[in-house]
Amino acid sequence: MTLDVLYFAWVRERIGLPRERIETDAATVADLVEELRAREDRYAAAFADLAALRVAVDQDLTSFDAPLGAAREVAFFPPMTGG
Amino acid sequence: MTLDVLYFAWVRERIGLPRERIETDAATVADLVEELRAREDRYAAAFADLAALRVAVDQDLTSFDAPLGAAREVAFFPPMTGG
Amino acid sequence: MDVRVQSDAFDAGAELNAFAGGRDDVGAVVSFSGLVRDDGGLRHMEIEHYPGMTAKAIEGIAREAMERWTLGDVLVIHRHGILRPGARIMMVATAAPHRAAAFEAADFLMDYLKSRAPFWKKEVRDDGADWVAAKAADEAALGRW
Amino acid sequence: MDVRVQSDAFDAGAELNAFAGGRDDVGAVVSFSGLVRDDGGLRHMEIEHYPGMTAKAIEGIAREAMERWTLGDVLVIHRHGILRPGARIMMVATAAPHRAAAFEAADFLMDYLKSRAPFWKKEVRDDGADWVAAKAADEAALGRW
Repeated sequence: MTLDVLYFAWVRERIGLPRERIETDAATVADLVEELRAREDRYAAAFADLAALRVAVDQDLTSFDAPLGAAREVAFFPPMTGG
Repeated sequence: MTLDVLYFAWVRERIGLPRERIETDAATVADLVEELRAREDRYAAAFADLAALRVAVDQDLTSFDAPLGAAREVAFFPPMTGG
Repeated sequence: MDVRVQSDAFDAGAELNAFAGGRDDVGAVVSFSGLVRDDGGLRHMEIEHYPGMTAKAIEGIAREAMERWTLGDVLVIHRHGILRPGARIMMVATAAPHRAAAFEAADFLMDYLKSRAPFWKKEVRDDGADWVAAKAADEAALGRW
Repeated sequence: MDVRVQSDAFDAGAELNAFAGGRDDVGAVVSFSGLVRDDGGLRHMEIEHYPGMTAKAIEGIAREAMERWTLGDVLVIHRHGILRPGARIMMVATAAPHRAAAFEAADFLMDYLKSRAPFWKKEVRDDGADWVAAKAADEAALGRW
């Protein structure tokens, strides 16, 4: 399937781009992370510690074991610091 | 001694005046209340239930067993309802 | 610290802007406004106070808040006299480096103002007038602090 | 319910007056403002957000507050972009018949906005820039509700 993958804050800076469109057969967020990690060092560095990351699928916060199903957009970012 | 005695809210309405100057030898607030109660029915009515009243001596909240000492002003009123 | 007791109306928005304006050492400002609420048939509210004691009592409460929490500033404005439904009775504002202090201090100020500042509210309705009774919960709330 | 996410500055005082104005069914209005605090050497703050998700996430949080407490209204304004020390980052306001609900709902909104709305703060200092780290206490605060 085709996914828009978005990166924010230091995840965006570490990977070096804010979004990209990818083709993937990943079944879960964790599978997608494995694919991304395998690509290049900068991805491996960004995804080194999942405890320091949060993920949203189709703009809803979820967990790394969530299924991707028919997702269109997955976003990775550090814990939020609004307010 | 000479005391200014002030009444607020329904205590003022029940007694029928906002303040008066009195001569008293009362040693404590409770003694003063006894003197006032003995004056007239409207005072007895206003001071019928001390649990429903609060007292300030020289503009500081205190208790009914507080000594009057060299007090100049005693105020009686219901529990406050500001804010 | 700014404490005002007055019969005149005030502009809460302008007060909020002035209170927090022009300083960069606070990260959090909390304001509370108390308004005259009409739950049916209220003509107006009359607020009586004890002129000699009111400002002094509020200043004592505000000083206590400044001692308990790290605050940049405290503002209290409380009206007395006749107030129509929808009118602003009072406001408090707290400014602090951090959010929790601003919230807690504002909550503390309100608990103490309600039960320890010498104001009494009378509701004047079409069918009569009644002094607002203090709630046991308001007195009990002081135990939180 | 009014939720706005914007880069433009806003007038918190005018918002507070408009929010509470012209209604007589609320007795309590609480506002919180978050400001850029300079604890030394801060040039500015950059706030990044997730445009597609931000308003939706905040609306979800505001709706939850409206369900949990008896509220007349909720306002949330949150800026993104570059903000100088002293600038207002965001505000929430809650209006309720009663005081406790207005305070609790504002506190709840802030706890959830801080940890569940997709904003990230970067502090740009004379000697470099750092993303603000989330605090364990902020996440833990959600357990209060």
